[in-house]
Amino acid sequence: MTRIGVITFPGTLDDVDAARAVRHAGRDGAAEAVPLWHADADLRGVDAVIVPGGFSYGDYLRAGAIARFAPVMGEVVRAARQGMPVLGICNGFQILCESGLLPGALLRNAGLHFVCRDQWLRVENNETAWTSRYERGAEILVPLKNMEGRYVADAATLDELEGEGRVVFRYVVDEPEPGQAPKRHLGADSPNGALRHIAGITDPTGRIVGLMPHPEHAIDALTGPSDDGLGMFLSVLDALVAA
Amino acid sequence: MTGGSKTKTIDNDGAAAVLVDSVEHAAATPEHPQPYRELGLKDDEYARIREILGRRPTDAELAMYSVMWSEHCSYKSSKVHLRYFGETTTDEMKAKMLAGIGENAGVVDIGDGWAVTFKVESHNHPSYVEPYQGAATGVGGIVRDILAMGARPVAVMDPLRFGPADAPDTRRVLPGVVAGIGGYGNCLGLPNIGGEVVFDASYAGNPLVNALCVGSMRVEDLHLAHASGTGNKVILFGARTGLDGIGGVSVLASDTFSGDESGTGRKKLPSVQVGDPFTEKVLIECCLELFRSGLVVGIQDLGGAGLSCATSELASAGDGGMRVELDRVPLRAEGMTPAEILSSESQERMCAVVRPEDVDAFLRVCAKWDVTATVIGEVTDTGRLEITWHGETVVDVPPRTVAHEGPVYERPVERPASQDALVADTPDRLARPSAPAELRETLLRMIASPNLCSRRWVTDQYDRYVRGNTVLAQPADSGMVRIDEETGRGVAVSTDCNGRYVRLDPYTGTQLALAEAYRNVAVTGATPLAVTNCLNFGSPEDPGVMWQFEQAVRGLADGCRELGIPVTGGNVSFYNQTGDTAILPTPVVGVLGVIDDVRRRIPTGFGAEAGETLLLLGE
Amino acid sequence: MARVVVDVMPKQEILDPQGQAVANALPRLGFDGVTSVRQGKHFELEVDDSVDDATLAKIAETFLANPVIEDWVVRRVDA
Amino acid sequence: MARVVVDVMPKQEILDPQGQAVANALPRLGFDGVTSVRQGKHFELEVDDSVDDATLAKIAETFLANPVIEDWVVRRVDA
Ligand SMILES: Nc1ncnc2c1ncn2[C@@H]1O[C@H](COP(=O)(O)OP(=O)(O)O)[C@@H](O)[C@H]1O
Repeated sequence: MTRIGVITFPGTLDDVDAARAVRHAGRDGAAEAVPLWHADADLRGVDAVIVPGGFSYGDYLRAGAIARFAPVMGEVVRAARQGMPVLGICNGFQILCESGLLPGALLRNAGLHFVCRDQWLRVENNETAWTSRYERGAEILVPLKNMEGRYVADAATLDELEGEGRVVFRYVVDEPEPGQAPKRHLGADSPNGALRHIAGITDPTGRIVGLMPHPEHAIDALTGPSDDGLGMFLSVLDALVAA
Repeated sequence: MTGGSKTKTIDNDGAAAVLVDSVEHAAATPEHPQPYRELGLKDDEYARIREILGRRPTDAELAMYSVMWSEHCSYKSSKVHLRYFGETTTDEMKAKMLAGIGENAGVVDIGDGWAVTFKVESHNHPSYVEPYQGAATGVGGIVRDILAMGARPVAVMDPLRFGPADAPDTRRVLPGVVAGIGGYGNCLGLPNIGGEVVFDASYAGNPLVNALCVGSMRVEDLHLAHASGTGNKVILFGARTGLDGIGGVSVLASDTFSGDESGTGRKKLPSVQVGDPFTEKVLIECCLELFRSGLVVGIQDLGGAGLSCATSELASAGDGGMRVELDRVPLRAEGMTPAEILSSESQERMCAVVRPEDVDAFLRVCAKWDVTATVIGEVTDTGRLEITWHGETVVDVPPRTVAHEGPVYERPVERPASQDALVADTPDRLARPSAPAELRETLLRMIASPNLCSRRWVTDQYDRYVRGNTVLAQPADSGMVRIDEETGRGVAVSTDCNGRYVRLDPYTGTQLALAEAYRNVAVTGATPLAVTNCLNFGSPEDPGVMWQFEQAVRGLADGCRELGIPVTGGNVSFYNQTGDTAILPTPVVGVLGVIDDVRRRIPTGFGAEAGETLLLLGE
Repeated sequence: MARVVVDVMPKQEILDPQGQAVANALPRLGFDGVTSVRQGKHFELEVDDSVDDATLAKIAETFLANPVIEDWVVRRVDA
Repeated sequence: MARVVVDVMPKQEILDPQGQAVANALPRLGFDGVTSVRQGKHFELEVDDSVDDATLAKIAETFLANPVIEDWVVRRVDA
């Protein structure tokens, strides 16, 4: 059985949701969600790690700034460098950037408010450990909810990301022709001012992925806007079984 | 201190010297003048305290009585009316009620061994002074109330009222309030599943910020606030106690009343508190682990009136008394006096009663969550609440006299003479659109009006997805959350109130609020079970306002009896007025319903499939 | 043209959860000897020479800070 | 015991919507002549005398600021 670790820091919120998403993806008993505690420098033998959303340590200094120093993160960085698949969602993405596993940083939304809405994303890269179940160019609908979601990096880094195909998800943003209505209804304007509308990126190996929107909140149309997010969790199970 | 009396100076761990007005000292200085009026006590109330104690109160006792006997804590003007809720609740209505009025929050049995607790509370005035922090700490307070019942908080809602949308002050208040509710609730990981935004000129200097929280638990995990079992320990845990949110009590240490040069002489302390949602989130998880481990005998949150309230309520609900060593309370500021410590409304604190053999395990759980926890006292069999400060007794009172036996007023009630004219002024004299162009214009004006337009600017700032159990949130008529993932059992909640209807006819207007919330719950497919309320009114000293209040309570209670669901709790907020002008009477009514499988919910809207038949029910 | 700095800090008696979070984290990161941290806001303004000190004080008092919970200091610095 | 101030500012090339929001609001409130505003963080630390400048720089560089997006300045002030 595939074991996927889900980290809980003080202030983590979406750990229950990430664990549920793993259970949904592994319905037939193929996967188990393993709780990991911030203070333990121990990954409990898991095959992959999810750093979930929330407000670790209140996000008081900078989102992710304090969590990156937690004992468990030392192990995550070590394992990631050896090829373990790691997914950072929202606060998890911020933590992966702060800890240097992914380039760039996430700043306060350009609108200065917390934004919670259903957001269309375009899958730009389906060759990562977490996105193989999607078709390239597919558009998926998942919740976005954060205060610090504006992805920034210097121009050289952005060009490198683009050049190597490491932008995994982009916000679908319609910039309508004057006098024309935007094509899509939900989240058609830029939700946070992210540079080049970047919603998620990967490291050069395609095994470490971070994104701001919440695929774990889109696994069942009963409690989310769609079940489009489930593909990410199914993808990693495929990747681990194939390995 | 004036009057040539001697006070003892005690060194507080090497910090600034603090003057301590002990019980002994109070007994010896009966004539010592006390600033009870500045603390909001009337002459006869002060006289009653002296009678209860057989001496003058100490500074610390005076601080306790004054906050606990305030309108906010003692319900002194509303008590006689609120009794009507109890009188009209039949046994049949009580069948599913596990805890009702008088507890921190009402609890109902929703079946399959699940219980749900819910309550609304106001944080109106603080939100006007400091919109962000006022609203944030409003959410924090109601969440702790729910937690103290033994439940996991699972959702919040926020009925809001503001002045005109285009008024400059609304531009200050509204964004701050919304950001504060979002900032706190989002960080706690509680989905916001609904609320209201209403604009009316009467709320211009007095916005209403009501916050509702829903919690769930297994029936057997219900915790009630009581301190029983002599020898059990009292543990204060969570944030440290500081000088913020002390408000009026600072007069006890003000220049005027500590004429002694060495007095701390604090001038003006901020009555605003700053919330720390991260600390609260950790406190929630810590409490839930303590409950699960069976380490809690009784528990109480610290809200308004801080330790004064928690200690006196825990003690009077128990079977004995309580002794507290106040100098053990972890402080954030230097040189705090006992009165200040007892009155501080510092947020994110809880107080638990724990068996002596469980104390170590309790402290271990707190340490795991990095939550500061301190044994501050124990349950006694004396029937008295005794509080010491470095060995000196500064409080020695019968706890019930503080917590429950405060003054009760029968305020004058009078239907205002102007009411007839108001009612006679019907909409009949308004011009009606008739031509299509007029209709079109009216419709456009209506959908663009602040009271009817989209609420997305507000609701987009609230996380409605967290915890993955939200089945309905905006723009649905009720919020709905799944409680049991296996069976799909869940609850729906709606809050409503149209203050203009209530102003016209408080009795029927309140029934309309109840009926609307009831319908909003029913249309989702849930069965209404219980009612909570937040009664926002003007000054109780105005007989016209008291009439509105009395009528509203009667209307709500009679309506509930008619519908067969009980009022399980609520909150009264008086003095909502600007100058002499009261707000529209605003009894916000919340109805909670149960649905045995949320997959069978009925979403809002129609037209999903072609060929649907549209039926109109009712007249 | 002048450069003006405004520092806005939570009042001493007011809880400062942000500063506290930093203070608590430092020893865990191996930095000892920091006994207290308070966190506030730092504004850098470019202002015309026509803007006098009284106006700057008013901007700080009524807008950049909330005097109910915060203190502020205005300082002109050399550009 | 020493008092140390650390100011952390968004790098020049990084968009600062908070500062911009302040700059845009000022004329509406009747304050003219403020041509630019940038907003950052201000930390006040109390540190033991054992904490040297190199350590302070490290605290700022590795923790209080994120050098990808922010610049920082450390200053000792008289207590
Ligand atoms: N302050 C608020 N917080 C959260 N949700 C809100 C708030 N105000 C309105 N809503 C939600 O927005 C939706 C539309 O609100 P409203 O226009 O008041 O609806 P209605 O008039 O049908 O009651 C509802 O789902 C309501 O719960």
